[in-house]
Amino acid sequence: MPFIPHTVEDVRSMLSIIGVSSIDDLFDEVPKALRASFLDNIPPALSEMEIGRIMSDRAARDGHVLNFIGAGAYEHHIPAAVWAIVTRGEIYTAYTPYQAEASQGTLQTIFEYQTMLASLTGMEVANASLYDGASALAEACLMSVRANKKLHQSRILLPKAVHPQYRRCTQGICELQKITFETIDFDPLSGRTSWSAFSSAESAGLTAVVIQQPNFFGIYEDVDALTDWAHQHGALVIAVVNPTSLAVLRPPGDWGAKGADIVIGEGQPLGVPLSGGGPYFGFMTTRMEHVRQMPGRIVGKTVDLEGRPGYALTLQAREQHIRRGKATSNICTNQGLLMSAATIYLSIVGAEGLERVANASMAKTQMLMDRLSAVPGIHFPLDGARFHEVVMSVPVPPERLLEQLANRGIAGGYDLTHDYPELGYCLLVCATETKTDLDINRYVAAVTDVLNSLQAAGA
Amino acid sequence: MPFIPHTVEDVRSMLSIIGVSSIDDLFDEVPKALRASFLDNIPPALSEMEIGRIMSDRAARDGHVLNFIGAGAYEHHIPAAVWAIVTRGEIYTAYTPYQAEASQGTLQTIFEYQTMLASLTGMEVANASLYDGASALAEACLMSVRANKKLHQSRILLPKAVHPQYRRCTQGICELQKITFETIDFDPLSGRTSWSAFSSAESAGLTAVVIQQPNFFGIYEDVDALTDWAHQHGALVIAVVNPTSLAVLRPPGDWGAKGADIVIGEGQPLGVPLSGGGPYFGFMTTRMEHVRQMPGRIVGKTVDLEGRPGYALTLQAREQHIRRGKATSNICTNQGLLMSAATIYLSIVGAEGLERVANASMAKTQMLMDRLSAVPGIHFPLDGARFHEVVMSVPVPPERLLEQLANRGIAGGYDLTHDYPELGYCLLVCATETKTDLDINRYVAAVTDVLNSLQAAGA
Amino acid sequence: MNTLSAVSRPELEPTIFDLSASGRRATAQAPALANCTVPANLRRRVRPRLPEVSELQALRHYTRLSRLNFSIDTNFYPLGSCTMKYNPRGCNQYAMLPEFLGHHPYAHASLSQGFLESLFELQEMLCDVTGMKAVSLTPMAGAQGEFAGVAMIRAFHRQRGDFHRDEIIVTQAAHGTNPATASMCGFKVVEVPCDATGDCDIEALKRVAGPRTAGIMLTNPSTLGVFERHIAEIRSIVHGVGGLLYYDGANLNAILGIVRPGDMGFDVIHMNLHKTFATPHGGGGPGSGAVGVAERLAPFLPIPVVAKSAEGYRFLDERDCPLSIGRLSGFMGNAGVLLRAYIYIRMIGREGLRRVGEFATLNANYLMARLQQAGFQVAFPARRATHEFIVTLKAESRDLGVTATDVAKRLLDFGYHAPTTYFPLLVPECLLIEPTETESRETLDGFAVTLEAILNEAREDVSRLKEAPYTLPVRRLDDVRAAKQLELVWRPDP
Amino acid sequence: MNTLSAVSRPELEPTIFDLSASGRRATAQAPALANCTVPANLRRRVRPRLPEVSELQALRHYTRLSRLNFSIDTNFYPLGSCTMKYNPRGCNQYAMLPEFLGHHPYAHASLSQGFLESLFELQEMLCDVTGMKAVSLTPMAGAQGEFAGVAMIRAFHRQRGDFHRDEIIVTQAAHGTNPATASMCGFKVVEVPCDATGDCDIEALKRVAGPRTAGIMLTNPSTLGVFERHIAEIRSIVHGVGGLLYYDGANLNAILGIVRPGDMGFDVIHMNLHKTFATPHGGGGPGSGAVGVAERLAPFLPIPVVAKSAEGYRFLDERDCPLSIGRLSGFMGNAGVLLRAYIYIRMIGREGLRRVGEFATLNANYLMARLQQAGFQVAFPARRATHEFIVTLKAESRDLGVTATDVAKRLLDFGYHAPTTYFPLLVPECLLIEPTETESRETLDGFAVTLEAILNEAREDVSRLKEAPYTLPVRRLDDVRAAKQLELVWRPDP
Ligand SMILES: Cc1ncc(COP(=O)(O)O)c(C=O)c1O
Ligand SMILES: Cc1ncc(COP(=O)(O)O)c(C=O)c1O
Repeated sequence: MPFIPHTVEDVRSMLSIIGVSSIDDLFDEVPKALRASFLDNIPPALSEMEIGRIMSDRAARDGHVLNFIGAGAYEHHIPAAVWAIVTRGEIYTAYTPYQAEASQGTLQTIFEYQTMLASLTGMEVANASLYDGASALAEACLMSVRANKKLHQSRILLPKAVHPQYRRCTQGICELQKITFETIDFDPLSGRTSWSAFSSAESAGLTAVVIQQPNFFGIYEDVDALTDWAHQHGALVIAVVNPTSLAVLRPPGDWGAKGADIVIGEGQPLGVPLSGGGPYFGFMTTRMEHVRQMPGRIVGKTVDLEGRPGYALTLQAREQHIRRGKATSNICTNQGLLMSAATIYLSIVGAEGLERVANASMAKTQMLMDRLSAVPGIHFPLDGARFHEVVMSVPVPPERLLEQLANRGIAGGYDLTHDYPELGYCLLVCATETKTDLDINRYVAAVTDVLNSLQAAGA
Repeated sequence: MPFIPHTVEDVRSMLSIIGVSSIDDLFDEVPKALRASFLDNIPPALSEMEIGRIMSDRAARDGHVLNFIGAGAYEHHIPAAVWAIVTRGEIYTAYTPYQAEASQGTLQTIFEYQTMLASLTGMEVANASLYDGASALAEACLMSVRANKKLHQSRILLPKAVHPQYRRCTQGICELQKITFETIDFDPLSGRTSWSAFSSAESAGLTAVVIQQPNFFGIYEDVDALTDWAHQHGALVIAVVNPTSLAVLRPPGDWGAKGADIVIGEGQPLGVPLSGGGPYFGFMTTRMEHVRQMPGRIVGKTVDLEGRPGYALTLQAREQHIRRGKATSNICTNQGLLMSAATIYLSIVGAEGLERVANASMAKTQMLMDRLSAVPGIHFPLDGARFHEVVMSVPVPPERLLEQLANRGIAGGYDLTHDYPELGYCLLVCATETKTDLDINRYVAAVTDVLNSLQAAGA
Repeated sequence: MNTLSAVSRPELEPTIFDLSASGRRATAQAPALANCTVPANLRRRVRPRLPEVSELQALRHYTRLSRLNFSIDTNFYPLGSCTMKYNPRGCNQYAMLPEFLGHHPYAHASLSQGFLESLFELQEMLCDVTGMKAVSLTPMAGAQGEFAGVAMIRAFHRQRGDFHRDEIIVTQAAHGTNPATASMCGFKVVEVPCDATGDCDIEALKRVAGPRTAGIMLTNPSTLGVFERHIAEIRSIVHGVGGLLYYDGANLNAILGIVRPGDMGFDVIHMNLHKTFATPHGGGGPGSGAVGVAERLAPFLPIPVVAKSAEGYRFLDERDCPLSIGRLSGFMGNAGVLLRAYIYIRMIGREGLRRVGEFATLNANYLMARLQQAGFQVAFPARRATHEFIVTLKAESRDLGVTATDVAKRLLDFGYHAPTTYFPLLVPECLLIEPTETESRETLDGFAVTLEAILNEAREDVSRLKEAPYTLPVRRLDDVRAAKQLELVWRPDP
Repeated sequence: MNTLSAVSRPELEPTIFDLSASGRRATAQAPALANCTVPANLRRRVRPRLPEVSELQALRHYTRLSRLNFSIDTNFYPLGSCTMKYNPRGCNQYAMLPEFLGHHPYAHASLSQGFLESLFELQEMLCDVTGMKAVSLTPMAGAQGEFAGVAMIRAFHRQRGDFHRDEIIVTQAAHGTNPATASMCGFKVVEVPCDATGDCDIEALKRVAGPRTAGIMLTNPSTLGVFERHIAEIRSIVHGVGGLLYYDGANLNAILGIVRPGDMGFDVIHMNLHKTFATPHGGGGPGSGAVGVAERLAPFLPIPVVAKSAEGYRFLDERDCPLSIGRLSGFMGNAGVLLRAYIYIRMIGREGLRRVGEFATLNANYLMARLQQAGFQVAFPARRATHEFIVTLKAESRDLGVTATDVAKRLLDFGYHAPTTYFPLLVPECLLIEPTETESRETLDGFAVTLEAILNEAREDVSRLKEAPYTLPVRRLDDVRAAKQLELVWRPDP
């Protein structure tokens, strides 16, 4: 019996101590009529070897892909030490640190994480993680409504240059609480959120504005102007940021005159593998004044009865297990393991290492652009300054290009035609520090080749 | 500076406490003339990411191979838990348990290992590992000379059916101590060590005989007769065994009337990956009467000053750090990590699991033989009963077949022509429990295909 | 420091910031230098406070920190409602194959067939296990699964033009996430009490159920550690008024292979894959809260969902599922967790699933019997335990002044993680004990003996418990101070 | 058990056999049943005593056991002569890629190019690092490297028809493996003393060197923690009598990038890759004792060696190397260890190698200075420390009755692994301290402060040290009993 340690003799004597004659008797309170449990579609057990072989074959089928997609999930090098540590049983198989005295490892790690994230974003406090970047934006919007109570209706400006899935996810979640979102267009030349659209939005009764920096196109927003405008109109500023970029970009705490109010983002770039979309983690930081409105676990430093320092979950009165229907959020299980990975990642790379990762990624994306510029039919329509991602216009439907690149083992970019039909045939492409000169050449050559053959076929 | 934590300020103040002005001054006792240290062929440092990429590319180049080679190193499934545990820092980065109180983990593991190996081989005591199976045979031969002191010259019978590299390694090592080895031929029909050659060997003044079970061809030797003959002539019996096979085979402790005297083998099948040839580990067990002649670390149970049980290295007077030139062996660093892996492997699979591994491997090899029998030109010349390996005769030079199979991603077997030219064109082939029905079909189809094309080309 | 005293408890570990030294750069991790091309006005001026430590310092620090935790791999961890069972290492190893780790969520479907096939099969298997018609794997924890479920209930009513249902019923024993979720979805929460045997108070339910009822959220077995016997009646009451039944799958482990939520009449459910399907809890997460629905709710499932066609597997998105409640995450939920759950189910197989329910129940009933024999009072002595059960220290609290916290903390001294305390809220001084099926009888015996001894200790000298734990890196921590004098980030000594 | 006392030290862990229960089979590891086809007369009759435990029990047991160890990853580990430095995790990760792990040593060369290329480059790099002409990677630890080296010396003389050289000279400070190896190779061991400054006694050497001298085995820096200044003279004496110089590379870390054994005139050397090149020590191994030789010894190198040609890389075997001393292992030595060493060298690169020597030396000299200031007596106060140095407690032993063992055991209480004690044998009550380059100044300071405090403690009450350690799972163990009442395997209670 895989994983079940009972011997026949154990079962016999346990049943006799309970005072029943079979395991089945233990289910005598379950109405007979309900006991069906056909599990016909579940295959019989495989040994670890057998399922391991299946998974290895499937992994090999998907292959080692040369990846140039970003769009919110970024391939960065992860120091081997990170996952060697977080897969230690004491981290991997513990749970939420309810018993503080038996969980100082997890708790201190969270405390260190809170410190790092607060500093990285230029804010004062952080929580212990949310599910991911997209759902963190939803939580931030809900939080802004609680923090900006003066209003009885809730309106939030949500620029179109914010990650489309973040917008979908946030609208879906917040809509149930009657928050209305207003879309703000971007400037088609620069790719920046349009200042005229933004500043001409109805400003009365605004709860919050969302600013993503760099935005979904990898373009830097004019965060100071946007932040100041929002604050002038009584709105809170919710910043959506890429944590790697904060090694080189002014942190949201420094935006405009007063700084952003709530900062969230996808933590994945900090030591979390792409892994098909998750598990990642969302981070959230804010100012001390809003801490009681923040969702999620928070760890505080305290002392034990001998006066020794220690750590414990705190401000639990915000949370569902105490406040139930009135909690700041329903979140319970979060993304602790990934938060631990990020903490270790940041400890190992440090501020200078993170800066190098950011700069190298920018340089590699620039190199990619420079080389692709020579390919007939390719251009880069948005001219705003950018981080490590770029919108690339192609002469064929992106799907056809991507399919052909996939046949060559290349994940070629994110197809923008569904989310931004107004851009025409465009892809979002990203090169991080993981890409070598040769990788970039291979990409450029493959694109050239595919375009030639598609055009030849079309001609 | 990778891995060196010193800041500029650290260096300055450390030098001043030492009382020198530069690090270079610390080398002022090294004759100037010798200080050259051109390291021109060492490339500049790479980041972990860069070397990681190089290694990943090289690994991918070698590819996921379908392996049918055994010949002393066997592909078995390794439960994931095994290496998840042994790569824990506390095991991976500790050293020989010189400070017993700070090494109870390693020491108790060795004690458990000694118990398991002694029981598996039917002996009374085990050491904490030797380098590998081949060098363990050399150590066993040297040990037999110490244990069988009555003789002033040392002669050992070494059947030809013993692994050829074991024989080479053993002869090379022992020759320096003037041990002579006499080869005993095998019976060309059965593949067993020839009883007539064995029993007609010069029996006077024999130190020991070596018996490998199953032998290099995978064939079972008549261990009882060989053992009894050796004992009748005052020789010790050194058994060379595959530990997996001992789940189903009579252990050396039960061979003949008195059982073998020293048992060694390659521990790799017990949870150690193939890994290009190492690190593996050699095991050695013996009877209590010979324990003081045994090389290598040994752990004993004892008590602390409160009477609590604990474990410590013992019988150290046998070892080089005490006995120096008169030690039982020069071994110091052994193969501890692999010994730990084996202990965990045996704990997880248990006696029944190991039995299943053995039986499934035998069945898979039989299946392979059955299917290959239908391929024209292929036959199996040796008819002795076998474990999970078989000598296969092929109609072309094995090297040419193996090369073609390699092109198809198959490691097709061990070429016997160099070690056993008398066998003609023969390969040694092995299928363990890891091989599926489809794998075996793929092998058979590939062999068929290659033979057809080679013969067509030859015709 | 001139003299030393023996260290009698594990040393405290300094923070990573205490280990930091300005200018230390001891990793092989930084890529080659490149110029910063950020426009001057956007450029960061002061470096963030990140540690400057060597790789060894970081590794050693977090390794040592990890050792301050209790975990399944090191301790019996009978934390009720959390299903802290063995997390097979094979699941981790094969979910972390380099190709899976490197897989971008937006990679072309032709590069994702191995990944998608596994997720598709997991969807199918979860349907079968639960008796539901369709499953979406995207919710990232139980609470998000609840959100998806309640959002689907809402969408279902609205789609039928029924806009008046603004109440969700929960029982008194409900987990906090249930009412919190209902609120997040814009519903009013209506609580119904439980009766003395732990079942739902049917009369009370009848009183509150009505045209405003959007649905009811139930855990069955409930968080009281008993099987809700009136489930058929509840179903007909709620369905009768037009409401839907939501199943909180946190306790699915108890009934795996025994009875299916779909067969009990639930319309929508979530599962905690990190509980029932043994994916690791990671010190607080990640989890997965896959949702399953009956036929009529299938159109509303959150996306992405994996579909299979002649061309292979692919994600369905908003274009395929116009009625979907939409997305709950940026990508595909906790995909790596899903692989682990998939591997786990394949490894235990059909027979194994049933055994989970059986042996989880056996272990709980056995431990309950042992503790009753030892003089402990259980909350529902007339009932069977499910996979968990409740001990109440009401009498001990009254007679000796000992609290559930005291017992919990004292247990830690003996290497046992404490059961869940103070949940469910309606049982005073409770310990919710869930041994899980992967623990041996010997472990349960050791735990029972220890609990008994702690009770004896309390009878002799209750102060011994009040100050526990004694053997951990810290003694009892001051929670009140933590909340009052908020210290949420590290600061250098002034 | 009725009452409990607080556990003040970590619990002892039972043996795996104590956890075993007959008939327990709780793994997903066994392949499908197949018939046993072993002939009846050869078939095993009684199952071996292997544990019958669940996977969780095994995992938990060995996880808990591991926590009873000190290790680099958890503790400062200044074990002299062992170079316990950081083992970069990247080396492990990339050496354990699935393709490398699955690689059979006898796979066709065309399936092995990635593996062989790495080994070939490692050979080349080690030549450069040591100044030797050719390298073989096959020896599996330092001692086996020594064996290979001395066997080559022997083969060299014999090949020239010189059969009379039957002596190997070693210094008094030599590691035990040196004389043990010389004996194993059939040589007589001749010991020469060291002078008061730690160098070899040149006059004594001149007396013993002669026509019977096959060679001399030296460690430089020596195990006394000093650089052998007479190396040029030793070389000319030994070469003068026709002997060869063997370099024991255990201390290579000290001089990496500073001075090369080849340039010092050594003819044959071994390296401990697990020391100098940071592969893990694994609780006792595996290591690697790669050997390097001068031109004239190249034909004798042990096989296999990797060669490069136009067709790619391949192993050379007996057919290619007829004069080789042969094989020392069944396959390719500790191949996986070699990959780790290769990755390590690539990661620190040319500059990094030099820094290893520099900072290992800086750390040792700094710690020596600190301890001298604290009142400790070092063995060679007039000399520079190399990468390690010796503290002698001769005075303390005489005055206070405290031994090196007492101090070592007391250090454990404060979380420091002890230095090497009682080696080298010629310094009384010695502690051989090797901090390595990967430890921070702060760690060295903490260690120095603690050692000083222990010395103070000894002055106040020596019995405190005599009974140390206090805080580990066991108190001081009885070694004598271990050797007298041999209990080498577990037995069930009668
Ligand atoms: C009964 C019950 N419902 C819901 C949840 C919420 O699940 P999660 O923590 O995965 O969000 C829990 C988790 O502890 C629970 O025990
Ligand atoms: C000086 C010296 N020489 C030789 C050796 C032997 O090396 P190994 O343990 O790798 O066999 C050691 C190891 O401790 C050593 O310190």
